[in-house]
Amino acid sequence: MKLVINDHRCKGCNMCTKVCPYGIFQEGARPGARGYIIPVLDHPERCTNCRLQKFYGRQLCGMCQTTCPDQAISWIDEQPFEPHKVVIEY
Amino acid sequence: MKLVINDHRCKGCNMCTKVCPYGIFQEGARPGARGYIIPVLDHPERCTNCRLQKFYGRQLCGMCQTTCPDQAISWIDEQPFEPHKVVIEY
Amino acid sequence: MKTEIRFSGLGGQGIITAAVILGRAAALYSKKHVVQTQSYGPEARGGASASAVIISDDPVYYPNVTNPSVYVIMSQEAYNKYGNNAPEDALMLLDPGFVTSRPVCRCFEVPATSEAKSQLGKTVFANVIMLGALLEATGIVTYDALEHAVLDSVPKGTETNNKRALAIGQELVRSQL
Amino acid sequence: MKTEIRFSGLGGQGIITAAVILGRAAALYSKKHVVQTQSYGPEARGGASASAVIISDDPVYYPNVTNPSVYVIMSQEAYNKYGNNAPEDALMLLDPGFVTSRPVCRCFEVPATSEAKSQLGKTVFANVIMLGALLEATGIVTYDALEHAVLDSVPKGTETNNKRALAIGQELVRSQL
Amino acid sequence: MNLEDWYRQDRLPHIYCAGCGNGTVLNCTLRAVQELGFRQEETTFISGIGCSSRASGYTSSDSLHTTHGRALAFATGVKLVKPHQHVIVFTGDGDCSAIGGNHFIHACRRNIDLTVVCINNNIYGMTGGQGSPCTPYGAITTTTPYGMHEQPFDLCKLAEAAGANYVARWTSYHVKELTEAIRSGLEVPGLSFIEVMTQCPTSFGSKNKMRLATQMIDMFRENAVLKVKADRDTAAGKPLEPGKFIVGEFVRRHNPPLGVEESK
Amino acid sequence: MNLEDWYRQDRLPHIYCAGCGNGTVLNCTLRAVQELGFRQEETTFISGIGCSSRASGYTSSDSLHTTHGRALAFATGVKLVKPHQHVIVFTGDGDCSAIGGNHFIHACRRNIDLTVVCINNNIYGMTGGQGSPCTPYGAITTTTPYGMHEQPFDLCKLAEAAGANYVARWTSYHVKELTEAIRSGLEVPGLSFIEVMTQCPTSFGSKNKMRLATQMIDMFRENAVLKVKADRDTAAGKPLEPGKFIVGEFVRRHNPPLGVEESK
Amino acid sequence: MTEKTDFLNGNVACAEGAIAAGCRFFAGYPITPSTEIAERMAARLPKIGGTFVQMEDELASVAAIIGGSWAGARTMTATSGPGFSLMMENIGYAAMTETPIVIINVQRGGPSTGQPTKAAQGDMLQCRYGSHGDYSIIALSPSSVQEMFDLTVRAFNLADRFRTPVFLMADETIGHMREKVSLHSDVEIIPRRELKEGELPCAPDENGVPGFGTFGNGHNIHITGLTHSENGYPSTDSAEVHEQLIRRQVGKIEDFRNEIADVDIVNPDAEYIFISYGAPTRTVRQLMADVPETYGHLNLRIVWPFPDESLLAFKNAKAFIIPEMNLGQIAKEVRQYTNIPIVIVPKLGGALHTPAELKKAAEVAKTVTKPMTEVRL
Amino acid sequence: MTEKTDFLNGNVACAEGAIAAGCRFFAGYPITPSTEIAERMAARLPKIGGTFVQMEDELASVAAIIGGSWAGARTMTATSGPGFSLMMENIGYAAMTETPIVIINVQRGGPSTGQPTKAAQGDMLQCRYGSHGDYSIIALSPSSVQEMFDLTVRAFNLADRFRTPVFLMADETIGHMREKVSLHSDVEIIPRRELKEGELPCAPDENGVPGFGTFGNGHNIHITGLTHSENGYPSTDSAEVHEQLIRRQVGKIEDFRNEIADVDIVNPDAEYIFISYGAPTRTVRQLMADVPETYGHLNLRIVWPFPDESLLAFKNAKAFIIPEMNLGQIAKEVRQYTNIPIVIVPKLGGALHTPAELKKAAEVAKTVTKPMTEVRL
Ligand SMILES: Cc1ncc(C[n+]2csc(CCOP(=O)(O)OP(=O)(O)O)c2C)c(N)n1
Ligand SMILES: Cc1ncc(C[n+]2csc(CCOP(=O)(O)OP(=O)(O)O)c2C)c(N)n1
Ligand code: SF4
Ligand code: SF4
Ligand code: SF4
Ligand code: SF4
Ligand code: SF4
Ligand code: SF4
Ligand SMILES: [Mg+2]
Ligand SMILES: [Mg+2]
Repeated sequence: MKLVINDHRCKGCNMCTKVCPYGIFQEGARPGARGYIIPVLDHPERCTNCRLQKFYGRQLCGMCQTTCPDQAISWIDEQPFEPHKVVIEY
Repeated sequence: MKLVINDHRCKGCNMCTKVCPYGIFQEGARPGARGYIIPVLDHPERCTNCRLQKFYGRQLCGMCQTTCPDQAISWIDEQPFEPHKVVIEY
Repeated sequence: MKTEIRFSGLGGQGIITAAVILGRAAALYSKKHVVQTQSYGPEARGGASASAVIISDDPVYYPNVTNPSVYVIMSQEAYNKYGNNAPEDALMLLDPGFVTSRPVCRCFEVPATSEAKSQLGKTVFANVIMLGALLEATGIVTYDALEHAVLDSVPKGTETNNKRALAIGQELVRSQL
Repeated sequence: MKTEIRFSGLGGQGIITAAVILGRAAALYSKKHVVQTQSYGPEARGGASASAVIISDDPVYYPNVTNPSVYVIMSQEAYNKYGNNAPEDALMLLDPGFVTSRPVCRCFEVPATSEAKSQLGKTVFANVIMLGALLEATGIVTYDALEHAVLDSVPKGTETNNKRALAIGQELVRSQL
Repeated sequence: MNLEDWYRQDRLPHIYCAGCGNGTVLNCTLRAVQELGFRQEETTFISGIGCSSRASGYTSSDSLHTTHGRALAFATGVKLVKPHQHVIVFTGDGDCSAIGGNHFIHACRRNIDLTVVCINNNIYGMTGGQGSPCTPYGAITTTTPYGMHEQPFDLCKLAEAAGANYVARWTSYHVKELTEAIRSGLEVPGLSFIEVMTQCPTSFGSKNKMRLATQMIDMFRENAVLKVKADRDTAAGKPLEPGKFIVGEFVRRHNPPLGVEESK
Repeated sequence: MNLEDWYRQDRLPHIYCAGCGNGTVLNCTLRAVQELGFRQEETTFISGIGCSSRASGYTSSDSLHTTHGRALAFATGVKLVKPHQHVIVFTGDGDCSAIGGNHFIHACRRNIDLTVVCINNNIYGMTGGQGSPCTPYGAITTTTPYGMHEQPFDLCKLAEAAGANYVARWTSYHVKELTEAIRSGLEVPGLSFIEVMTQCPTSFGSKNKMRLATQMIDMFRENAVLKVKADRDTAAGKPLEPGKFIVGEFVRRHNPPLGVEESK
Repeated sequence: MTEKTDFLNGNVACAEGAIAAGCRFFAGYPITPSTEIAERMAARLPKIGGTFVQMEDELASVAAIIGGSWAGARTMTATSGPGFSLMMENIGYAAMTETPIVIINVQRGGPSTGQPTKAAQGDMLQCRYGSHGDYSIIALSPSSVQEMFDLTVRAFNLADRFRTPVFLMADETIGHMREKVSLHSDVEIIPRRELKEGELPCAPDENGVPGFGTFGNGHNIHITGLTHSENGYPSTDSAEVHEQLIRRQVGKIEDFRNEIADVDIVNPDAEYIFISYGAPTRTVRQLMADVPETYGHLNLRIVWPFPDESLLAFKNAKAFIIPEMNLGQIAKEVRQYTNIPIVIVPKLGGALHTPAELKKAAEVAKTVTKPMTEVRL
Repeated sequence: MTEKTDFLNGNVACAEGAIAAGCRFFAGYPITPSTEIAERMAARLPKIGGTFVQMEDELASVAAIIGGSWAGARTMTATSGPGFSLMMENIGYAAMTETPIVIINVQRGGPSTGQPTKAAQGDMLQCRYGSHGDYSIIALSPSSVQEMFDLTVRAFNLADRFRTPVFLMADETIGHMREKVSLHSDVEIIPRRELKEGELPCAPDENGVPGFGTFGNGHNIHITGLTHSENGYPSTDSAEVHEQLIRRQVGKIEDFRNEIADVDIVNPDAEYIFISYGAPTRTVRQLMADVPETYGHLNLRIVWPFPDESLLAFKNAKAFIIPEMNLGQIAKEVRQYTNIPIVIVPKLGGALHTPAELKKAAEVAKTVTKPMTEVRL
């Protein structure tokens, strides 16, 4: 599972940076598509949900998602192997 | 002082018969001017107010008057000698 | 043929009920055209009560009573308001226990309240006694129609007394005919 | 002579304030006829913001802007909505920090927000920088009139910075003339 | 000023039914006003619509008989413009707590310096006896022919929760205590709410086996439990018996009021 | 049904300002509904007018966005006609307790089986930041430029005094507890009132030195005192410090409800 | 056809009509002279699986019946002047959300608390224009106890057919008088059309009326009083969406005004024509019975939308004489459609016009030339 | 004369006008697009010895200003459509008790919540007829920021002179736009006439207006919304008392309609005459400036009571063209007084009519013959 922020929804309120027990959300610096400054993710693989959701078959923490006022946080399935794929662009 | 019931106001509710500590008001039997059955007074001179109001210069009981929903109870000055006048009609 | 009847008295005497029963008798059991109306007034809570019934062979459009030919009066106040102006050719039934004046028109004294109390034990039957009297005095509906309407309208268990009340009323008038 | 000026951008950039200040400068300190209007919308709380000022020698009756000849644009969204259709003979001032598109008409790039931040320490002065730029580019009111209006409108203690902001704006345009 | 001068004598007798308790509450209110020595031109009575609300038409001073439920909002305007004025509001259980419930809780919240005399007869008297928000569970009215199946308000609890500075309940039987409570209400700055359980023999009593006003008074006497006693009982774990209700002074506090001269 | 199916995805993103707590409350509510396994066609969201009341437009099931303050009256009609329906009402502090105060106390009195989520941001957000009946004493708003000088309501106390079966208060910081409370509210028959202290950075925070939503969340975290702790303190004679407020479950009782299937 | 006759007052007949029409939810707040309707519903509904609720005020009453309507019931409330005034905001909401509801107004003397126990027709324009913004409604006017029953049934059918609030604008006279009435139990029911699968909740059909998405039927619809597009979502910024929505909502009623019409036309060849509705109709009829063949009569059972084409039936009309228990409210509407002189015959205070007064008005009518002339009785 | 010019929006100018007129009590409830009036009053009144109170709703707001008026202050509230609808009952009460109050309605798109931030004129008939029963009121309509100030002052004077609720029927356009405005501080004040010793509180003077018995001045008066006799006491059973009371209350305004009138008549000899009020007046004026001498123009600063005689100024009129931001509400009133064809030019959705659209309407006007013709833009 992979934690993602939908940058068409996120309004940069930084509420997620407050509530994640692992400090995975960090205040961002650059405006996204709609002009809001979107947080950046710091080692999201530490997230309980990312690690264990599949394993336990249910959501395990979700504080960020429940708190996010803009319904911008979710988890997507990681493509098999995708994380390992290295794309070299010239 | 003399206790009187204004029979243009009294609607015969008999509340006064409930509240007078001396039982001075008694349920009446005959309709008055407006068709309501008006209480009759039994020895009103027992009334604290009748006896002592003048003496103390203020109202002393007044339960009946305060209770009477129709503002029908009051005290009037007795005409001097009037109670003693005997009119003989032929 | 069109007859206008005015009922009046005090709240609690069953004035409106009497008018409704008569209206019902005429409308449902005599195939007449009937309109019953009554006056309301917040200014007189539990005070005066009045109602009117128009009974006609033709449709009754204009519902207001203009010159009643029959009056049923159960209080002096009501007499002062309505009975005083009754024309000479009218008919009046009044309860002499409450009304002391007497009209210029034909008049039956129907001591409905005291008779109700003495013969039936309760003054609530006074209005039905009045209806019995009215029936006898006017024949405006049939006895059956009126009885039907009375029985439609009164609480269960009081049927016998109400029928007796009708009879008492009839008798009170019959004796004066 | 009648000039229509449209200000647009995001909520919080001081778009409306800028328009009001310009309107004030023209109405009170330049004896022009002025109408300032703005769009409201519950659908976009804290979102888009737009305002228009009509400055004329004659009374302005019809208050809606029909074809503005001057545009001040401070967000890409606003550019898409208003700037895109600016005619060739219009004049546009835009903040290149927010707007990436460029119009067909004459255009000054006024990096008001970044200059406000870098030179005055706070982005809140961006709108007054834009006003300075507008003044330089159009001369629609006198400097004195605009300064008066700015000083009328800003919080006590910020006068110096606001005057500097005006000057910065003027300079940003002057350097492009 | 004499007590009788506080009545609009040219309007008496009033329109109330025989035995209606409204007249008694009127007496107690005017007695309190008279005892405090208010001047007529300093005193304003305001009411909504209902039998109880007709009371303002029988008091001799400026009076405003308003729309149903809104008396407290009108009174707020009067008081805020003329903070000197003693403003007394007559209202009924329907007027105060059905249609007027919002103004009621807001007047309490603002703690505006008004004295509210709420005549609670558990019914809409004026319209002929429909259920009110204070009609007891199970009681018969013309709109609850099978018995009221909603819970009634405890108006004093509401007034307290909403913020009133003075809250008391008495009945039309407790004329002395009631007069005293209205007096206290007039003296305490901020909103004073005095609920009076009152008999409506015509619309409530007649449907609930108390045709006579005197029966209703007996009922009040029997069912009213003094607050001190009720508190003792509660402490002892004894709950209030069904049908009984508590009378007495519930709240007397000094939260900041609105509309008093100083606060202007 | 998945959680995301409870959102009207074609209406997102919503109109709320950046950092507005309304979105968080929406999350908690839909999570509670989803956890209980309600079916969409059995569930109805109803709201009044205000930013908070826009929430009903983002829930995917039948929803009624009504007039300002009246949501509970509309909901009463829906529930009485279809007692099977789970009816959830979104409302704001203004909607619920200013213009809607009467419907609020009456819904509590009737104890009608609705779940009310009241988003209390201490302000009228939608109209741009005027004072509400819940604006704290002294706070600056556009209609209290010199500081609010009326007392605020304690909505939970009002709900309790008026008769609600379930009453709780949490904040938009307490998302787990809030979700749990809404769940309980949906489970308890009768009226459930859940007050959520929520940040409105735009209209309240900006005027009261909390421009950032995160500052407001910090404030909630610091000032919210758990009921158990507050009760302990009270018992020990320690009053609540100024600025603090109590969170937790205040009432859970089983008075007869209205509008549940059995009572029909 | 099962039929029961009874001798009832108009208010009770109205309640019986509602029940016959399938009304199973009534929310109300007592007020003279309409209270008997609520009282009858309180007694009857629980026995037949319906629900009666007494609300905290009239605002809540309308709100509750709108909610009840979306939950699928035929719903109704009843009130009089002061309560009617309080309903105005939510009436506008019902119009904007196209919610079928029936509201009975038994009119009494206004303005304000006025004359609580006297008849009047002073709320006719309020009924049409009392809420803010442009909208349209349907209003009926009964002139007999039987019509209190029949027109109440009709009101429900019109409400469902046109998805609109429908008003029965009665008055104290008709509400309180008793007459014989047939209580048909198998009245015609024209139910609302349920939203079809795939149909947008606010998109019109060929009559301009959208399908009704009853709550609980899985439509997942959002209903709002804000300007909304055909999918039901708020869309408050677009002038086009607003104009189109309001034009459609007004048009769905106004364009059908002569279909909706329900009038009696008597003596269409006459020169002096009475136009009346409600209680004054009775006096006009009395006069027509007393002096037959003299006057024409247009009786309106539906007042709003005004059936303008019915005026054309009177080819020889020299004047329209309009007795109303108000200062001439419907006369203003008649004026919109004709240049023929209008004689207004207002009567206030609660008493009906008498036949003699109408005769006098007819005499005045013979002399008028101005567009509008008032007869002072 | 002290004078201060400022560059303000219409709402703020309105608040300043109220203060200049001596208004010292404002009770209100926020609603877009009128809120700035309340906000300005909240900031200003406490500084000058006045009182601002935010009430729990709009019903309470009107109630409070009526109470405040009886306590002797000039009082005002401000609202928009939905709030206006909620005020209807107490507006009727103010009419019936002849209480001078000023109500500002900054109109937005209706019905219901509709378009909260868009301009409209949809509440004009509601303003006249929105409460139950027959009554009359005065309504003004500003078309500039200066008029928001000036007409607010005027509203207070009319309210006191006629003892009636007076409405300033503005709209979002005028309320929110900014223009230069002169804030005269010494405006003319026409105060209410205090009840004289011995005068009955509800007995009319020669103008039909009773003296005002300010509370606290020892008049000992009783004020009620029930039908009342000249001594102020309820008298709800008498048809005569009611008819006389209502006729007088309506007459004291309607009989003075052409005295109250406040209009601009431009090009009275023209054949095609625009009639307008509020925001559309601006477009008409723009058109008249663009093509001078072409059309006539009747601008109404006071809409109710309708100044019918001003129509007579246009001797050559072939058609009246009436652009309104509603479906033709005032056009209906114009129709009452003329047989000259009327062209209705409705526009909904918040945008103003453009000069081009009005020109188009004027072209249509040249072809019309029917009493009423609508131009669809
Ligand atoms: C808006 C409005 N709705 C309804 C009424 C009818 N109405 C008059 S008095 C009343 C109830 C009064 O009850 P309460 O306040 O308890 O007074 P009571 O007559 O019992 O003393 C009602 C519903 C009204 N006058 N106005
Ligand atoms: C009858 C009426 N009055 C006023 C308004 C304007 N109005 C809309 S929302 C609102 C306040 C909302 O406050 P709250 O319920 O606290 O919601 P928030 O926006 O703070 O979430 C007001 C006054 C309205 N829509 N209708
Ligand atoms: S909480 Fe949501 S909206 Fe806020 S910054 Fe984080 S992802 Fe963005
Ligand atoms: S689910 Fe929990 S651990 Fe994972 S990112 Fe969100 S808050 Fe952090
Ligand atoms: S209490 Fe008054 S009204 Fe009642 S019976 Fe006694 S005197 Fe008469
Ligand atoms: S004053 Fe007291 S003692 Fe005298 S009659 Fe009245 S109740 Fe009895
Ligand atoms: S109906 Fe009841 S409250 Fe009204 S006057 Fe009669 S007894 Fe009193
Ligand atoms: S104004 Fe306040 S409540 Fe409304 S959306 Fe913005 S932050 Fe939220
Ligand atoms: Mg009561
Ligand atoms: Mg809020």
